[in-house]
Amino acid sequence: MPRRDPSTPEGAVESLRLMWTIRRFEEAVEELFDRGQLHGTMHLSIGQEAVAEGVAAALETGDMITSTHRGHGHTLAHGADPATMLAELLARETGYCRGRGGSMHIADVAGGNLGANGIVAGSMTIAAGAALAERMKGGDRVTVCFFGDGAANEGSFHEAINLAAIWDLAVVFVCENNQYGMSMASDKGTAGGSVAKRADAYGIPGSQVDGNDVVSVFETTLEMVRRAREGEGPSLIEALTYRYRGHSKSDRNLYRTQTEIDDWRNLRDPLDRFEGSLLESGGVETGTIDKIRGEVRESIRDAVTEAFAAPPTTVADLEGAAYA
Amino acid sequence: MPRRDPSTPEGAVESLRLMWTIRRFEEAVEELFDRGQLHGTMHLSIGQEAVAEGVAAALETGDMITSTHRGHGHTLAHGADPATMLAELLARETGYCRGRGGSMHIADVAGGNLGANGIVAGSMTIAAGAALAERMKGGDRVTVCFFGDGAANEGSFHEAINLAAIWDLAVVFVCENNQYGMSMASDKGTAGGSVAKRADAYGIPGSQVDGNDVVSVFETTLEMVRRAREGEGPSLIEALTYRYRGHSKSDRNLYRTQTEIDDWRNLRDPLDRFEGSLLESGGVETGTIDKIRGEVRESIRDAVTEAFAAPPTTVADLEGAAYA
Amino acid sequence: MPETTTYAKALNTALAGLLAGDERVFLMGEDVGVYGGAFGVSDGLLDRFGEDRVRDTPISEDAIVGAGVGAALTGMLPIVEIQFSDFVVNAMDPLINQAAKLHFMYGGRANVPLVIRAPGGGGTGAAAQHSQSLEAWFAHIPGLKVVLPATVQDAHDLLIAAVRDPNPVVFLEHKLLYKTEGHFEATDDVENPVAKIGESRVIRHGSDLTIAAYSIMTIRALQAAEQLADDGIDVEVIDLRTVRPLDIGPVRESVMKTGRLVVAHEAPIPVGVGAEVVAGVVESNALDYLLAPVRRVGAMDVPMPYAKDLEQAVIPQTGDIVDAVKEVIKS
Amino acid sequence: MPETTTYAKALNTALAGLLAGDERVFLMGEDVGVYGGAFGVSDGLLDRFGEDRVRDTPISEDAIVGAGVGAALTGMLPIVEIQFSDFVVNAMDPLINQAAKLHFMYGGRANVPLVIRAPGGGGTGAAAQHSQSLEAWFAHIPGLKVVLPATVQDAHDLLIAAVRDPNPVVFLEHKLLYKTEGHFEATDDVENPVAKIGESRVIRHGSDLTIAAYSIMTIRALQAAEQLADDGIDVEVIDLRTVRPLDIGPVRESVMKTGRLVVAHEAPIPVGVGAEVVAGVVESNALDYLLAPVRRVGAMDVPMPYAKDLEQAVIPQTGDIVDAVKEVIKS
Ligand SMILES: Cc1ncc(C[n+]2csc(CCOP(=O)(O)OP(=O)(O)O)c2C)c(N)n1
Ligand SMILES: Cc1ncc(C[n+]2csc(CCOP(=O)(O)OP(=O)(O)O)c2C)c(N)n1
Ligand SMILES: [Mg+2]
Ligand SMILES: [Mg+2]
Repeated sequence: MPRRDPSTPEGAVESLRLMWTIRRFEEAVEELFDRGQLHGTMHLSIGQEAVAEGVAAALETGDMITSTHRGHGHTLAHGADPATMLAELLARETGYCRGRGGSMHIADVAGGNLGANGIVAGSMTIAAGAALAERMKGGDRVTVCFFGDGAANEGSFHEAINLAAIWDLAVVFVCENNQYGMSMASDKGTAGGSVAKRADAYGIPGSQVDGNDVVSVFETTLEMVRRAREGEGPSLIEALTYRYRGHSKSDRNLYRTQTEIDDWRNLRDPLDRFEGSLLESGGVETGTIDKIRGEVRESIRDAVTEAFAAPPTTVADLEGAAYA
Repeated sequence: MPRRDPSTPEGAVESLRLMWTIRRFEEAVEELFDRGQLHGTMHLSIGQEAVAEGVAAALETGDMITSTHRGHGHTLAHGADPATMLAELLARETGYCRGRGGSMHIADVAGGNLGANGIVAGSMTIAAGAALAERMKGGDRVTVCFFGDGAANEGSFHEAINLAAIWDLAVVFVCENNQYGMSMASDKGTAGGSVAKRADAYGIPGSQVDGNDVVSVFETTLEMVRRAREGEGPSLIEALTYRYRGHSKSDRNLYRTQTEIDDWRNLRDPLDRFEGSLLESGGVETGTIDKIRGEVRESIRDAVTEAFAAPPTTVADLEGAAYA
Repeated sequence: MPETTTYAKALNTALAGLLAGDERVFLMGEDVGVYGGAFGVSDGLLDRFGEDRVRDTPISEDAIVGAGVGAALTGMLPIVEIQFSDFVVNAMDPLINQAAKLHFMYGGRANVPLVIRAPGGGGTGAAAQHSQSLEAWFAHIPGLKVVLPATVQDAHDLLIAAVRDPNPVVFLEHKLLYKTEGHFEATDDVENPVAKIGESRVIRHGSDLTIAAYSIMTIRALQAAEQLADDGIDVEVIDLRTVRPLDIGPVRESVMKTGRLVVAHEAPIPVGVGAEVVAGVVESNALDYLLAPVRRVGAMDVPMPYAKDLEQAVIPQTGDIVDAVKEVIKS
Repeated sequence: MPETTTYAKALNTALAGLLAGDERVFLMGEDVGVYGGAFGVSDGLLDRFGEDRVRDTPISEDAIVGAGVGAALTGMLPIVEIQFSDFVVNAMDPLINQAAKLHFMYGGRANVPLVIRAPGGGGTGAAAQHSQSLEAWFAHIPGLKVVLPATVQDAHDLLIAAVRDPNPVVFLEHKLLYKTEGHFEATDDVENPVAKIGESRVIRHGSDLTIAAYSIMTIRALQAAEQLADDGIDVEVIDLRTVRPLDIGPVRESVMKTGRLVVAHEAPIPVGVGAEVVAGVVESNALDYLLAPVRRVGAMDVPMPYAKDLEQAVIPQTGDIVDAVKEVIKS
């Protein structure tokens, strides 16, 4: 049984809440960054919420994920606490990594989140290993490996998928194709023109889905997760979506047009579309949506407050901390 | 115009001579090793002669190759001098690498052989770079990149082919599928069951050919080389063949049966088959074949003698030799 | 030409000069084109030299460096940018097993005139996978040269020298230096480098103690020297500039004068370049002149943390050099 | 149990014990199954423990090590074999950017109890890409432990300790040691290792000079010590055994007794472990006891050549240690 089913009214409410949580969380992070209250760098997933939620909704508690540098959405959808995440970003002792990891390394291994990763494609082989361990332990937990379109050209992509395929490991590889790897257009850098099609090379199913439609992401993932759980092996999903913000804060957006950004935002926004279809189908009412929006706004505001109130990291026990 | 055309009587004689040269060269190396006159390790290509020759015959002078740890055949077919190769193996100053490289590193960069490589898949990105350089220099030389079936599971395979494909580089990637990567059966380690099929992932042509049929290797290569030379981009050829000898001298052949080895040797040997078809078609006479065999035997014997007579390497100028 | 510029612009000028002056030179890497490189070093070069010679690549470090090796082997002078030096780990085969070894392995009959440029170091809050200083690795490998300019002028001059060198050169730029300003004179002659790879340089004379450093730690060492001067401690500072080959002579000579040595780098201490400098001194007669145990200043022995205060604690700062010097002077 | 066995068999026994004693342990690598490993270390284990736990992999070093990281992170105790340590270059991301950093990066809330076993070193005529000694790299990285056993007993005992360690351990075996015979006692208790990672050991007492070494150079150092004894030179030999963490204490103490130091390893000298040992000594008061400049013995600064005589010239031999000792004694 999946965690929630966005194609049902009850599930839709939960999924919508999570998607708004991601959006508001990212906006909060952006604001904190702009105000100089966050340091380092940051990679926002605004516009990509339907991928994170569509995939995570299809998992069961205990299932594992590996994530990327652009991992806030995956992490939240997988069940992370926004305040604990913000505590990490604000370098608090109470953060997921005690302020040592930051945005690119948020993890909760005990909770099945094996971690965001600052290395493009760096978590793909780790996902295969987690699935191998699960198999050896006789468990049926599935591992979802998120990666970007740019990551599909790293050698690790190839080695990880080949390994998972020959051993029929329970991994669902989810490519979040947001059209660009930094400034490189996906179709310029990726020979063959499709990440999903690369699945054929490994004899595993590959599907391209509309990554801005949470229900279709969910449905495809659900089936791929079922296969994996039943021992039918890995699969590859390519979810087409778009990143509204720059790659990171240093991005001047010279490689794309404002029109392109506006078109995605105005015509294909995953939240707009999901709300639109819910209203249209009558599954959810305007009031409910407004309520969710309001609650999320508040909960993120609270999370920020909570994170700020948490104790800062201390250098006291740094020495020797490289070792268990 | 290719170097020689094994489908014509004149070309066939040349190709047959080269194939015998490879076979006899390898046998000589094996004997030297068994007698303790060669040290290190060695990877023999006995049984795979049709791939080396079928490919090299389709090249023009000036075209480049990169090779593998099992590279004697490629090197000879590309025009190397057996005596100079043997001098390398016998650690003579006159060897291709002055005795510093040995079997796994024979190269002749000026002559278009960019080198054997001890790293599985290690030359695949180098081949892409050579083709890129050629393009930038405005030349039309083609680069052939030999690699093994085992190499197809290295990340470099993926990155190199993707790069060559997006940039339409003039590389022909030739997978010599001899059924095993050391003890790992190709179909066990290679998801999807076919290296050639992986070409689709990159939107380039992939073909599987009978690697023990020199003419069919030649014909496919010729077309792929033409494409590459005319700017139509890279391609992937998978030539199915078989390694008679162990992977290297430490191999106890525990991962395959003697019957399997015998079947390949007795029923599909590339030299037997080529000679058989030449005799059948009447293109070449028994006498000619006998003559070639005799001449090759003698020429390899001479090469061994010449190599033994060459001056040994000296340690004199080692210091500082890491730098140009 | 302005009389001062930034480290990043000096590199940009050097790149432009090299691209303009030699058709064999090209720049290749992730986002080096329209993006101008993650740190803006190649800003504007795409417009001037076109997509072929300022070449955006997919995210494929192994292929980028490997292609650089192939191109260098066949007559080009590629400059490959790795976006953060941490990602060179994805290209260690072409760099270590190929580039560094081919000249030797092929009996001296081929060269690999490849330059790998990569930003290293911490201080930007980018955490453990984006902040490393890996020069010790490269400096360990015969066949490579390893350059770490500290000044604006050196960034320019040594990059030209690196491209002109017939060997593979790893050229490590420090992220925090990109925006530093300094005296700058450009050269039009990119064929005859004014700087030489493998020359360390005394950049401050002093009599009480020798500090050897490179990259950003050279700057911090100079700052420490100023502070120490106020306390009456007269420090000599040597900028190593290249860590392979390492020009140890000036360090030995300096120690023979001062009798005391501190080596400073941002990388962790164990088996770092600091160890090499120390060993290079005490395996010579300079040992006899040492009046006190040497000290190495380097990162705390942990991966780079994200939190700013932790990061500052891990990265050796000017104050850490000051402290180390005082300890050595005292002992 | 026999009283002597070979280094390879001792490793095999340790592996068998670990596999038998703990379900979480598994071995994975290229040709570790029916082939028994390129050097026969896993001979017979497939038959005993099956394909799942003695797991042949495709030629995908990045994935093998990365999968090891993922499995270790989620509760297994993987032992990954890399066929030659030179190929670890293909797996540097999972090893360096992941395994070594995760525990710290995740705030101490996860462990990566992964062991990477790999044969290193030269002397087999396998040339530049199959003969390297790369321990200096790993020893530079916080988060890793690095073990290089010299003896048959240590090979066994330290492998068990490595698998029991909650951190990633790089375990480097020397190819030429595999067939060496030595005293051996197996243990059935694979949960309580008798050896400790991070302990160097005085293996020969002497008063004139200290040699610190590890792996095969420990054996050569002992041989050198015997030869030197004939010349009346009484050498103390320390086997470092682990180069990260490096147990420098015994070396300092020894130098304070002998006043002279030679460090020997097979890797090239620049920025090698030898530099670390030297620095570790002279940044302590042991400096005051040094009667002569130290000497490092290491490979000639070139890639490994193929030709036997060249290879022998490049690899430091017993005679090179003898010469170095005599020079230090003279000076
Ligand atoms: C191995 C590696 N190479 C390069 C980078 C720098 N980098 C970080 S994110 C990124 C783009 C990634 O593109 P994609 O995989 O499509 O993910 P997206 O950012 O679009 O979510 C790059 C080049 C990195 N972090 N790791
Ligand atoms: C990166 C790397 N991994 C492993 C090896 C060890 N090794 C050498 S050849 C070989 C098998 C290669 O198989 P394949 O590519 O099919 O070539 P073949 O030997 O069959 O010609 C292996 C595992 C290596 N040399 N390099
Ligand atoms: Mg993307
Ligand atoms: Mg093969």
